[in-house]
Amino acid sequence: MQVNEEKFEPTIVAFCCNWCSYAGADLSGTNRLQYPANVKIIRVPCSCRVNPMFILRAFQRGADGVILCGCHPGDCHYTTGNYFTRRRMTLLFSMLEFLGIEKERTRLEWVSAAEGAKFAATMNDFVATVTKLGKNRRLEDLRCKK
Amino acid sequence: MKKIQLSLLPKLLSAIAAKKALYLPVDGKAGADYKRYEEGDTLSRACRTNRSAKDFFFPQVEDMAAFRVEGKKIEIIDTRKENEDFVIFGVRACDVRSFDILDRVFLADPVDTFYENRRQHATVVSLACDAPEETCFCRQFDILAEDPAGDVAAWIVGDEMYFKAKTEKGKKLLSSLDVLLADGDSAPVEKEKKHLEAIQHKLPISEFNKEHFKPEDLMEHFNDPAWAELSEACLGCGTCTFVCPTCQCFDIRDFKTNDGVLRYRCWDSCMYSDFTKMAAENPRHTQLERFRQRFMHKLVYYPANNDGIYGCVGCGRCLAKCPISMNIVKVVKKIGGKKA
Amino acid sequence: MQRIGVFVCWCGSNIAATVDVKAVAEALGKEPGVVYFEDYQYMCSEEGQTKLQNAIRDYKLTGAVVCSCSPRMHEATFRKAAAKAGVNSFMVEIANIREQCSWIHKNKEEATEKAIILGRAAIAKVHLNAPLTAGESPVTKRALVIGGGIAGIQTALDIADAGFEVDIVEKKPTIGGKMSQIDKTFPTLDCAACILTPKMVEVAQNEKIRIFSYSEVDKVQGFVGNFSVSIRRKARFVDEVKCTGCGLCTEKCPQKKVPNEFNLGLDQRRAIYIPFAQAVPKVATIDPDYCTMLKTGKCGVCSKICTAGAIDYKQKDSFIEEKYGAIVVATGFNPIELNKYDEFAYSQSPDVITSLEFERITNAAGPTGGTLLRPSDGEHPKKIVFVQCVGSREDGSGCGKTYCSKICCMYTAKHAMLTREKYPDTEVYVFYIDVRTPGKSFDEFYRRAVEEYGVHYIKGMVGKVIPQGKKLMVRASDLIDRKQLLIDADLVVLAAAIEPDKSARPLATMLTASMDTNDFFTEAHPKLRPVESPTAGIFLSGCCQGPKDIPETVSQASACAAKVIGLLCRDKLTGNPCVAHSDELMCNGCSTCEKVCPYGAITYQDKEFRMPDRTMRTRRVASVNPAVCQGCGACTVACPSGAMDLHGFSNSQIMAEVDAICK
Amino acid sequence: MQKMMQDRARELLSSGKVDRVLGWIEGDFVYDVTPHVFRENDIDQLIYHSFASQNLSKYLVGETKKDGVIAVFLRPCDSYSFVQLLKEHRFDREKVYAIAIPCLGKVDAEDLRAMGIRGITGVTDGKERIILHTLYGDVEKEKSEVIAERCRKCRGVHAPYFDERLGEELTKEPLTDRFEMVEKLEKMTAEERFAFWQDELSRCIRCNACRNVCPACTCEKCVFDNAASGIENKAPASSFEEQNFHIIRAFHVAGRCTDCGQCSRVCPQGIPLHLLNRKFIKDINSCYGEYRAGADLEEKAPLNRFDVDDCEPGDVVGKGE
Repeated sequence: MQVNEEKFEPTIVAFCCNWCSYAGADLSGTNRLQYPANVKIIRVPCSCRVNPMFILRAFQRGADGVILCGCHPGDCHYTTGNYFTRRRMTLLFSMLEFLGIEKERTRLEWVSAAEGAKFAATMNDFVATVTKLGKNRRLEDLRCKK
Repeated sequence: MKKIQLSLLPKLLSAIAAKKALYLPVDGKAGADYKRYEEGDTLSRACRTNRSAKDFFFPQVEDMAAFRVEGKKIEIIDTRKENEDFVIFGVRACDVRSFDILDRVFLADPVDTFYENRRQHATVVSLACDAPEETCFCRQFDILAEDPAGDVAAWIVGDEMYFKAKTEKGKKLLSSLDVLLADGDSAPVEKEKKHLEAIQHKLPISEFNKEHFKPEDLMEHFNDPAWAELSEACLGCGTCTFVCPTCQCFDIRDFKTNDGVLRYRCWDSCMYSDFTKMAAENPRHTQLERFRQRFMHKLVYYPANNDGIYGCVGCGRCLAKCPISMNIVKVVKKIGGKKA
Repeated sequence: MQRIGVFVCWCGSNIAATVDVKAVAEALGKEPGVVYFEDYQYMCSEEGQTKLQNAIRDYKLTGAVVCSCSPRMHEATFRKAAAKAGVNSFMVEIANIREQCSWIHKNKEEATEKAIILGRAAIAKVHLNAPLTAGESPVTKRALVIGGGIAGIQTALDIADAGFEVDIVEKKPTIGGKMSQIDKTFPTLDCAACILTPKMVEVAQNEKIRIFSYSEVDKVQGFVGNFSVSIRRKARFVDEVKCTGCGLCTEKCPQKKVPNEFNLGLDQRRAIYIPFAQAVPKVATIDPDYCTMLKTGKCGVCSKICTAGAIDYKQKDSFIEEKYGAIVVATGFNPIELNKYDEFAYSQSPDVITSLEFERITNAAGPTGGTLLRPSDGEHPKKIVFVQCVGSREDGSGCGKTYCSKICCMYTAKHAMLTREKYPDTEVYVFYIDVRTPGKSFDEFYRRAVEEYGVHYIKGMVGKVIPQGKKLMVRASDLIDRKQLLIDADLVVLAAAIEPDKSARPLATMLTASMDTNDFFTEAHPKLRPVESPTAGIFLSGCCQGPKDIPETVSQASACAAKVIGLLCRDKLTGNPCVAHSDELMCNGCSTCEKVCPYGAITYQDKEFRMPDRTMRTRRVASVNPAVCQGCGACTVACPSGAMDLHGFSNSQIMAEVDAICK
Repeated sequence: MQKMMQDRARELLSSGKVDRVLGWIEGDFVYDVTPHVFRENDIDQLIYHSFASQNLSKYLVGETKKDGVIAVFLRPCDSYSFVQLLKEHRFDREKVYAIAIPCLGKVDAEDLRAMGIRGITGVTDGKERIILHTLYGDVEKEKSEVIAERCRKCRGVHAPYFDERLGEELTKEPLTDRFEMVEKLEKMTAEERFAFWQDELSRCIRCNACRNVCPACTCEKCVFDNAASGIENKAPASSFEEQNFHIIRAFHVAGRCTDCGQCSRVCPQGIPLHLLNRKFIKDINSCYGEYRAGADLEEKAPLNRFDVDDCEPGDVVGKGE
């Protein structure tokens, strides 16, 4: 068999809450901790701002994995936001899985402002997982690439 | 008249499919639906498919053009694909009539070239109805379920299937299948027609006062207080319009792709509150107005503009599918019934 | 259509070394709506900001994208600059191409490509941005200090000195905190009481300061400048106004067997008590857990002897509602519980004590009158082993803390030194992992302990303490001499790790202030805003934010006061305009959003609407109080109709970013 | 029962206690039932039998905007929708007189047609058995054979917020475990599940019947009809749009869905949409404790509350396989 395929480079969208995870991402930058360029971060005030719509939208537009990062439970800048996030995403991810979408494509992680290393490690792991999984075929919208 | 043993029908279907794209109703999980023929598919004997056959000429979604934006440049891309020739096999009389009704809309000036293109590529093989549902009422619109129109009409009589070409296209199709078809006598078909007609007469929906939907009565019907009662339970969904073989409203929409815009059209429903947004909003504010529009269109406006031909073919899909069982028969009885 | 300018910062070589800034600028210049692009060495410099401002004027920009460091760094800088040039602050977006691009990628091509995508996302967002104006709210010119230790005292005094009213809420019957329990302070060895009590008196006498001792914060509502707090004044069964603090009751009370918490249970007090002689307020308190009168209704001795008639057995908890502009958290610390440290035999032998207990034993006002005596038999210990880092600097798998408690090295040196000074015949061993002495005169202090006072410092951990008769057999390893040691000690002193007070966690929830995993309050910025909580209007003083010694606590307390004064000086506060808002035409009035709002910012009202069919209809719709809303966005997702959206982070803006990234 | 309902309705109307009565009316066929607002003149036409399938509670949203009081008949399942709507302030309780009625389980004509029972002209209901009168003679069936999927899990218990009860409460044991199919799907591989749903959802024609009939879907304007929402969409223009519509719809009613099953009943394409809702219900029950939407007027919905030690998505996702 001919090995002509270029290495698959997944598109990863990371939603990060402004107070913890975005700061954590900044810290991993400050500490020069590497993670793949596939990850593009969108800053939201709180993880609870992330509407399931956004996650589906990302998949529609060609994302291969979507990760949502927020403050650790109990540490939410807005006190309770991430608790709601946790319930919402538990249900959403479970539903996506129920529809046959690979469960590895979605992830919820708690990353504090101090966890630059965890942020980088999480992203490295997530990118590796999604890369192994290959292109998102089940939730993409073919019209987007026209 | 041509015929073939039913046992050889698969062969015939394969032969058609070898030359052209072939579509036929096939029984599925939730009733019959048209699908592209694959080896092994068998023709459904159901008298009604879930979706009507209008999809072949007026699909629910159809790309019209695309715009590619690169930097500050915009390029227009023709997304039209010339359609391949195709055959629809086993269309019932009601659906065949719906093509005429759609033609009068889409082929009138200005011609809808997307529709025209599909029409030109299609050969319609119709099939006489041997087991109508109690909700069927095509006869009320002078449609002969026992003798359907189309390019080729077909009958199943005993273990044989008979074909009669009704147009040039039809003749061409039959002659291309000559090897498989035997010559048939028209007598069994005529006898079958009589039999099928008798069944039609037994159908329950018969008192149908459609004659009263005359153009001159337009205002009277429009202002009929009964619309309020008829529409009170309407949920405003689009089921009736989407399963209807003659509903032809569409919306043209732009989809933002990753590098521009894809312009497509899709079915719309006059039952929707966001239908036809004139000057930002739907001029028909209430469900009553929207409900009335749909039936006035089918029963009054359309015939007024189309030589008295009604915009309903009596297929009965709306009777079976409406979530609240409101339908054109109830409307005709209530609105038209008064005149009688 | 917006007219957008794109500015790509090199950040010296921080960005430019791994991102081809010119290529980024050019690529983004091609995006629809972008009318100007530029790259520059330091966009945040005066010159860089001028470039932004000039471009706004010259090219009539309506929005700008700055590709630079994190928005957490300079978003405010660029927004302010843009505002000065006449473009609304919120029309500026930052593409973070330093922390989230150039610093984490090595491949220039890859990093450049990512920078372009991040830039595109920011441009896509700006296209949908709308100018936002912040609302204004008044400031209540009063501060609340929670905690009356040295941190709270200092902060309160400084705020009061600036002319603002301050209330201190202290859960104990007296202010003073941990410092009041300490004997001497390092590195100067001056007496803690001598420097603390005058401050306590000062607080008591300051007209601007009210002390709510034996009280707790019960409920906090509102937001920066406008907090309204309910304070629970626990029933002390003594009228604070009437009580003269004569102390007669505390001597006559027949219930003598109450562990004295001020002396850490090393001796006993009465059921009615004044924690210590210099307590402020000097008012007696009845301990309801021990008072015979309160428990059985039979006694009433204190009431009989109190000439002031201050005793009130029927007193109940009362509540005070007060408004504040700022809240200072100064909840302090506690040594950790050592029950789980069986290897040190803390719960087995009374002669294994904590350092704080050691402080009380050596304190002149303590249970032993300041003479160093063993708790078990009251004899002079001849051999004392100090163990450092008990529960500190652990790997996280055990019951201890991962952090360094910071003060133990110094106070252990102090204890060792003082012991050797007062009792030269006592042998003193100190086991340590490292000795950490950064701080003015700290290392000198430690060296004196070793060099002048002959304290035996041994690098190594104590493995086990075994009580054996009157002795405590201390098994330890000496890591430098690489040998096992067995010391027959008379007293073992454990430098227990310190942790935030347990009351801090529920308080943090009430204040909506964030905490780290160790329950220390987090700062708004660890370096640049160390005395503020990320929650506006909440300030941090002392050990609630992290372990600190007294000098550091006091300086932080004053810094905190300066921040509070800065806030209280203002007559009006400009709010954050990135708040939720409800599209009333879409709103169902279903009350879902209200249920997820942590601030109670959403209310409902019935409003008349003109419907499309020209009829009027009364509908229940949500409305958001922009002064209360903090902009988390929980409501926007809870709302099924999409009526609720967030300014600055709208659904369409976020989806535009998603689109741009996934292109 | 029908007679009782007619009599009581007539009484309420003539006493002036109510101005209108919301019930069901029959059309050309026995299964051709439409919700209808009755007044004194047509109350004789009120019917109640195995084909009276529509959930009436949603109509209260519109009906209470009119003047006067309306009486409504609530079957057990409707009573939960009723409470859920009330909880969300979607109708004016003052203008409603709620009458709880028992239900023996409903039968769908489409199901019967699929069983080969055609030309139905009448029905005689019994508790255990049902007789269907057809053009081709009577067909007698065990109720459990023909009862609609949505009725199989019914316990016959009303949510206790009605004004009066007519007839006796008919509590019963559910015929099936309602999560059986959900569990079956969960046990499949992701590929199989994907294939299953592709097959189902690809039939969707986005007629919005499921949404418009849903008593939880009462938004002033649905996000899918609202251009400003960014996800407005009118057609299943791609497989993503089909999935998106149904996921978002199910999510929006998660914790609010009373499992009345109307969505699957009305789907002209026979898509088992209730499975999506039941998946959410199952997850909610197992993660956050048993919760029944519409059972209680005060209890906070599972997505509007939380526990600090809630499970993480990883504790749930992927556990089915």
